[in-house]
Amino acid sequence: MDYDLLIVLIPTLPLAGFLVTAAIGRRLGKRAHWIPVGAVIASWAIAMVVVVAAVTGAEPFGEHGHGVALWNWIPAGSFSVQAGFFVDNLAAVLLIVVTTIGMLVHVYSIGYMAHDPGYWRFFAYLNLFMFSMLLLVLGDSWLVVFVAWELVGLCSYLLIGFWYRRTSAALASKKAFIVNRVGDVGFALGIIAIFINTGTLDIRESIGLLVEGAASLPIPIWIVALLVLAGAVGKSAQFPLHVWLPDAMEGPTPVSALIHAATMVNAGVYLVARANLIFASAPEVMAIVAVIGIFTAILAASIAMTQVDIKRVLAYSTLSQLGYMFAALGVGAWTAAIFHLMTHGFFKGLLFLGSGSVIHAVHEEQDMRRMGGLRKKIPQTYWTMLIGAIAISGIPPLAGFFSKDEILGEAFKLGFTWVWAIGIFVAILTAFYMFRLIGLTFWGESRVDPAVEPKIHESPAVMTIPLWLLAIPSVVLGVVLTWPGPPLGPVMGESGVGALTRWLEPVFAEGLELLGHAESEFALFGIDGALLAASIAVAVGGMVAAWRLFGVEIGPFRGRHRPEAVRALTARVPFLYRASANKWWFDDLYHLLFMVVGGRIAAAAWWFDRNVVDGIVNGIGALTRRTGSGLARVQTGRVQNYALGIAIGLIVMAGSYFVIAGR
Amino acid sequence: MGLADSLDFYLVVAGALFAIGTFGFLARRNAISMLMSIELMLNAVNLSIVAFGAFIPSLQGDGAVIALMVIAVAAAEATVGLAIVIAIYRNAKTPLVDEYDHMRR
Amino acid sequence: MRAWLYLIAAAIAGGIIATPALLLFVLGGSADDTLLGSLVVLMLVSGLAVVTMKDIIRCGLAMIVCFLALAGIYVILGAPMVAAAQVLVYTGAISVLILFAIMLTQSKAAPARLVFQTQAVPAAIASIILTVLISLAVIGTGWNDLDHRAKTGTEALAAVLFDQYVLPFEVVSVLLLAAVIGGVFLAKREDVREDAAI
Amino acid sequence: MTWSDLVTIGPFAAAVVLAAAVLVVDLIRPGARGPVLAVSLVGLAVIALLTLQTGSTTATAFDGAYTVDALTTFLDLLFIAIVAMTIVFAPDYLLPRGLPLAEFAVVLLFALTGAMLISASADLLVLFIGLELMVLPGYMLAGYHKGDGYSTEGAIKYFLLGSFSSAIFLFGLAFVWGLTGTTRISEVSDALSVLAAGASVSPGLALGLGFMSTGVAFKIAAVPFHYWTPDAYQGSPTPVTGYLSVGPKIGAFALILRLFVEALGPLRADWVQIVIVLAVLTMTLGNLVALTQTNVKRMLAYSSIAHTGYMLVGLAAFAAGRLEGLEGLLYYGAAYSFMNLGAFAVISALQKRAGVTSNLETFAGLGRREPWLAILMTLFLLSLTGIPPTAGFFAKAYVILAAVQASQDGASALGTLAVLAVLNAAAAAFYYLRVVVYMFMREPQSEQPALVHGRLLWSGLIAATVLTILLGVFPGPLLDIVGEAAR
Amino acid sequence: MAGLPILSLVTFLPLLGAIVVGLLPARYARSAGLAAALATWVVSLVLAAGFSASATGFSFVEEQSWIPAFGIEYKLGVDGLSLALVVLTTTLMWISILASFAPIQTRIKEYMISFLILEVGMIGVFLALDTFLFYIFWEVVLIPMYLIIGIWGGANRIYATIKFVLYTLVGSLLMLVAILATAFAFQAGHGGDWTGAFDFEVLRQYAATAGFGDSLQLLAFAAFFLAFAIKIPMFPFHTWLPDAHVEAPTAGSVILAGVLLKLGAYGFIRFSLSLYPDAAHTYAPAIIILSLIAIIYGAIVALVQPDLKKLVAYSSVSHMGFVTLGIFVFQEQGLQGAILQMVNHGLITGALFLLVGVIYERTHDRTISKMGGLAGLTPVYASVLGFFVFASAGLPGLSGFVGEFLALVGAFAANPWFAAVAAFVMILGAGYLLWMFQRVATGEPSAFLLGLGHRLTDMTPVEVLTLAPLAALVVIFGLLPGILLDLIRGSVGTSLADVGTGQAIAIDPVLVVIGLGIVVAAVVIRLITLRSGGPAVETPALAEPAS
Repeated sequence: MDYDLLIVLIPTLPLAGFLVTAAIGRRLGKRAHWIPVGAVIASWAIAMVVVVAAVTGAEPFGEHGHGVALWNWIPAGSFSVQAGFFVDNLAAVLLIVVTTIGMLVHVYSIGYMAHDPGYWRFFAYLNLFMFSMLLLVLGDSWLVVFVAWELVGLCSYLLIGFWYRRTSAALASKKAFIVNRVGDVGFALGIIAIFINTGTLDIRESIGLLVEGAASLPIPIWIVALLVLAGAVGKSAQFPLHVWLPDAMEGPTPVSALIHAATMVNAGVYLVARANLIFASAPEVMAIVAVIGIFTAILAASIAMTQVDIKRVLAYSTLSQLGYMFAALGVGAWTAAIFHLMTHGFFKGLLFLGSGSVIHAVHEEQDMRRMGGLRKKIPQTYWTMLIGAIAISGIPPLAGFFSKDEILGEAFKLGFTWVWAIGIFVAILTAFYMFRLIGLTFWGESRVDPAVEPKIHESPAVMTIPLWLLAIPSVVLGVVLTWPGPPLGPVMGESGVGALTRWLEPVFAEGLELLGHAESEFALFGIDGALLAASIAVAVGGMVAAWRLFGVEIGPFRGRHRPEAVRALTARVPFLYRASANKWWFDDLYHLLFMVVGGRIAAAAWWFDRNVVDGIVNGIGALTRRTGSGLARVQTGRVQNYALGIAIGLIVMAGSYFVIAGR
Repeated sequence: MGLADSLDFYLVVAGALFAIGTFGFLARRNAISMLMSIELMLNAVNLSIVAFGAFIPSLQGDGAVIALMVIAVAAAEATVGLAIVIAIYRNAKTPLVDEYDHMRR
Repeated sequence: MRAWLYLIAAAIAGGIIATPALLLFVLGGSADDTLLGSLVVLMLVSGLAVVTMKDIIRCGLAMIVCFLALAGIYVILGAPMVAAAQVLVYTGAISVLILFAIMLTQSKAAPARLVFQTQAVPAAIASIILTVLISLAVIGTGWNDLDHRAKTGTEALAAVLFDQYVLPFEVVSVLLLAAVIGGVFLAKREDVREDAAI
Repeated sequence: MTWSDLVTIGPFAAAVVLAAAVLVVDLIRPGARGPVLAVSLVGLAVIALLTLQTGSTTATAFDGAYTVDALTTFLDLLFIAIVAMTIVFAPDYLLPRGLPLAEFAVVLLFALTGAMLISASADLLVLFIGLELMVLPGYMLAGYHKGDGYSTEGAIKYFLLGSFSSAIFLFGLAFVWGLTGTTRISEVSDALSVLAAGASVSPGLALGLGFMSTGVAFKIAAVPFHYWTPDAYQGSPTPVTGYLSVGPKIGAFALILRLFVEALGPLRADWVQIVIVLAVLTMTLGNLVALTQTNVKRMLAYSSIAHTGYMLVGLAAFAAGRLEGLEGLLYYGAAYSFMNLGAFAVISALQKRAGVTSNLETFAGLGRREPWLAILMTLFLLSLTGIPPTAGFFAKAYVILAAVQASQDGASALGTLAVLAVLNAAAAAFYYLRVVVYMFMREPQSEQPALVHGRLLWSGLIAATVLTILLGVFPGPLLDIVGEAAR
Repeated sequence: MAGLPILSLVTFLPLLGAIVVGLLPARYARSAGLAAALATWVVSLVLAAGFSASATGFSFVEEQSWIPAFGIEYKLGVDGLSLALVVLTTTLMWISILASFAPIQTRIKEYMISFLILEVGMIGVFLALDTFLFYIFWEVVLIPMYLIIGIWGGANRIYATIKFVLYTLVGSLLMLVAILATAFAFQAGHGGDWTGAFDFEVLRQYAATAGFGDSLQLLAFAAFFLAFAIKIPMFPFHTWLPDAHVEAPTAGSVILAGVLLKLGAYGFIRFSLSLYPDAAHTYAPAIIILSLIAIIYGAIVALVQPDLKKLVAYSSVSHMGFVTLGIFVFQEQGLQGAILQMVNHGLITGALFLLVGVIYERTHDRTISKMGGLAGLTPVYASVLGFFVFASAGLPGLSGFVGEFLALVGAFAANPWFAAVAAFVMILGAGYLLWMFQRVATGEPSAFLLGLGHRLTDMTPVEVLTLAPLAALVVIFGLLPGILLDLIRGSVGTSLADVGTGQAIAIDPVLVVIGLGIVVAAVVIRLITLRSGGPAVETPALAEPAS
């Protein structure tokens, strides 16, 4: 089987879908979705074939993957960029997430966007995004990755601002792009630094050269690592560049699910994992990664507690989960990070699509204070979202539990106790705000606008089916990927560890050596057991706390929403409450710094341009003319004055001749 | 030796006359006075030329000839000048040159 | 009554001219020196009169005096031909021409008004400086001259004129012709359309 | 005087005869302009041929008072061209104002004789008389529109100051005679080289130099002896202005070539410094004041002052030891004559309708009313600015090249001069282009019917245009000529 | 193509066209002008087809003695660099002539003639191999543009056009002095023989072997620099540009930004580097600093422009900063990036000016604050605008990116801080472009636009036709920059060989301090004057002010 062709097809199909739809979509009207959706499904199928081949190490992939060279993109002398794709197990794992969720979101959108005038445009953009994201995953040259990096940014811009008539959407999209650009600058410089250091832009080759020559590089490797990290931080919305993601919720919900939960925001994590060797050879930067990650995690979680917009809660939860992943990357638990990336991709995608279904049901209402009691009205959405919530809260045996616990466990075992401690605390918050969300949305009595109340209805199958399809992995994925023994073991090949670990082993082995991380044996009745218990405990704790305040209606558990208690609680910690509600004032701070002050500076520069730079130019002109008119005064029109002038000239002339002759 | 035999004397006198003419030209307002001043200057020059002719060996005779030429030239100038004066007097109705200042700057 | 004034004026003038002459004579200068001295004084004084006197007609007359004195000096310088030409051309032609022009252009108002330009003082200073400059230059220069004046006889003159200077001599005639033609055109009254535009 | 003498001065004599002939023609057929034009133009052509014929060989006549060499030929031809063009441009302006053409032509031809005499004179007395013969007609021409206050005012200013400067010049000349004891240029320079070889220049000589420089500087309208120029140019009838701005100027430069370059050649080191100073003052003041003018004739007067400055740059470069300077000067003279005459021809064409001023407003919307005139005017102005590919550009480049060379020979002042020259050129662009602005970018205040211009005028304009472009695009031939003339 | 003087043909074909236009009655002016431009375009394409990238030195050289007295020749020749720019010129030329069909209604004949003569000058500049000839073409460019701005320009056109001409003249005239000085230095070095004193190739050889004297190099380079820096324009010689752009008619702006600004950069690469290598190295750090200032400063100032054209104009200053930066780091990538940036800037900025023109045709207004919601009213226009906005913001995959990135690589090699500062513009650029796009295209339609009613139509087919080729090229050069890179490889190699590859440049921190000092001073002064009521400037908004 010609894998090269297949690999090339994976991204090109969506691209073709985009081009065709962009060209003729307008005329297709309501049928516009067929081509894009078809393209994505096809590319999913192919991707799966490739993935299986890759993870089973079939030829030509083998241990370390297989590359496809296309054309020499930039043949600038020594600086030559080979456009090409590369699939190894890491890429394969990402392929699973991207194509699967992408496909489901496409299907879901058929229903969700059904009544939107920009129907065709939406699908075109989605396809373009799929292409860019797949390019990002598959690119084998830093510059190709950078291209994809910017393209996904573009798509994000286009999709956030999809409803361009809404100024808020336009502003949000612009904010997203520019904030991302901040990170991209770092990334670009990092790429250049890599080129200066190694003279190549091929990812594997350059990393190899960097690591072996780490001691003697023109540009120290930690700088390279930092610059690359900047890109990752921007794309994955980590502190301090986290401000764009919540606003990005202005986009249609499928977009939030696909781009801002499941795929694009993971690019940062993917990038760091790709460059794990670079980071491994710059331990201090690793520490920074960990700090950034865990800080973002707690920051976002704290904000999520008080948000009332259902999508913003999810957005902040995404931030905080990404924070987990970065923390994992920081401590060197790369496999765990990728693991969480996968599971989170699925259940967060599920949650977002669910919230979309809710919003759809209550007619574009996003404020949870005007929801409640929807459990009966939209049961399928309710159940799927409940699954998602449990998954993210880390209740075994759902997916979230495994991945999150692995991160925390690894952190603890690798000696990053502080990361673990904070992580545990964040876990409480996570469970809390998730069930706050569930409670406010589905349980208790309805607070929905009476006018809308009667019209509430469950979403069509085209939307609910994807929900269920996402719910399944949210439940089982954790087990599947970590289960060592039968029945899964044989399928995935025998060995003590879970499938994912084994897949990623070739990718991360070298890095782990560099870090000196030994693969510790799993001890259920030892340290791991304790950690397990701890995570479960905090998850349950958070859940219960939420139930006490916001009510619960699962089988035996019954409780009702107690606003007064909530008010009492917030009254107890007024500062924390306001801080959380105002997102710790980051937006205001940035607005002051960059918009107000920056605007002033720009205005000053312009003033300088008009009055100083141009002023000098015009000044010279004016001066010349004034001198001219001054000299013109000599021309009095009276002969005698002229004659006197001549006489004086004569005297001076004769005098100067005397002087000259005298010498 | 006496004054009559010193070239310098004649030249200084010529210079003085020339200066007088210059003064007149600069100071008088009447067109014709200015004309006369110029004549004075030309005569000053003539004086010096003739003096040279008398004292510089190689200019023996030449001086006189040159002087004659200069006289002729002066005559020509005077003719033209007076003609112009008359012409402008017809237009401006005044012989005072410093009132012909319609063109300036 | 006026006649008296003229007489007094003449007396003063004569005195001015006579004194230096007498002085020279007393100091034992040659006859030439004496004559020259008085002529020079006469010339300069009348020259000054030309540029300073109020009534322009008198200026004209003073100019004639000045030119005659100059002619005298020419004679002393041994250039009788030039002297003759001087008398003929200047006193004969140019001065008369100028006097006519004066007659033609004297509007009654003119003499009444200020004679001197406002810049008379700077003019005076300038001309004084000029005199000084010239004198210095003259005195500072060693002229490779004989200490006696050479007389130029008529035939010598003619020889030079028609040998070396034949071309200028002829050209001068052209010059005069041109001057006459132009002068006539400009001076003759015609009714040409007034056109204030430039 | 011998027959060979007559042959040698043939062109000059012919010019005199022509002047007389035109006079006679006018006596026979008073006021008829056809014959006058025919006679004078044909005559000029004949003279040109004569000049070429005699100019082929260098010869001297009147025992060294008159000499014909390549320089003479070049200058004479230039003068003849200038006069011919002036005569061609004149009728359209004179006739509507009831001014006779015959006297105009005659006087102009006398001026021509004077200029030719200058260019050929090997004797300082001849030089002086030639100068007078050139400028006296100039005075008359300036006042030619005798009924017009401005014309006569310009004339009397020109005349008074002119004769004042002549007197000064002559005084200086007298001193030179006295010191060298001769009037023959060659002998003068020999005597001076002896003097210069010896101790420092004697005060008398210095005085003479001073007076002569002043006189000459006045004739070429160099600052600070330029005062007469704006008034005389503005006042004179436009065709006359055109002539005055080139004829006497080139003549005066011819005088400089004969007097300073040849006779006073040995004293170069002394007068070059004066020339440099004059050049700077002249360029700068001319341009700066021109910036503020609203009357195009007056503006062009100031611009002509500036151009004098550029030519002086060439002279300075020559004095600093670069023959290219002299070539540049001659080239500049030729180029300048044609473009400037062209520009003034356009103005006088516009003033065909009596009462039309030469203020900028006259040019408003000319691009609409008379596109061809406007385009030609633009060409001449661009050439005056020095925009390639026009004669003006190449001329400027030439003198600047000479200056640069001289500066690299060590006369560093010349380098500064070159830079100043180009900066001046840039400033000059402002006022030249302002006319273009009026012609193409402003609407006319009053919509007047377009004038019909004589075929003669057009032919003259075309000639000027062709020359202006040719000298810019194919400078080769003229370069050889000036190269020949310069040595 | 043997024997056929194709370079002269491509150079003077427009002149022929101009004459034809002049002779034909005015109603044919449009079609004749377009025909001439298209013909020239075709010829230039034929030339490109016949050109072999592998050829070293110049191809199709035409040599004809012109002014033997000074060894001045009529010499044309083409190499990769000039070929690229010539084709860019011919392409933009017919596009802008096509784009002026509707807008230009008065004196269409003169308009076409000016444009065609302008084309002669521009092509000539790129092809001339004789410094004197080069100068002549250089000046020939001036006058038509002067007329184009002055006659068909906006309200304040006369001020703008005079400023443009005078500013340019000051520089170019000094360049003339430098050219003559160089020629003479050569002649003096060859025993007074003028032969080849203006021949670029000979001079190059001389510079490479004997080399010109230091003082001459320093002075001549300075003179050339002034001329080119004004044309590009580099900070602080840029202030004529906004005025000229704002007043010029659309097509004028297109050519101005698309080609005229390139003349300066071309001059740097062709003449300054090859003839005065030592001086180039001496001046390089200063020039790099100026370029960096231009890059950042231009972007910052663009941020607050209330007028669409001014915004694009200042963005040109910023973009051209990359060109000079790339040139003067003397690195292969830098130079390649600079050249790519020249071409791409020509395409993208040209397109942006066309787009501004399109909207101006309908609204007769360019004030950003009056726009809004065009995406809803004129979707095609909005999307095309968006496309070029992102192209200009250097989105990878479009042509703008490659040039900038290569320039950055070169700069990084010289000194990482250069790249760091320059890369900062990725943010600012996105800032002013997206902010502009957001204010113009998104949100609810503004009252002003709604007031236009049916007059606010979407793009006409002709307008699409003018922009489609540019968009296509932007994509092609974005995906296959190799086309250009292969073309210019030879030129880049020679220029670098002449000037010598640059070493890492250390910048004296004092300079940096001074620079920052100036900026701070400006800000302070501004803030002071702000209190005394300076003109209110719209400050950008990333997000709605936080609640």
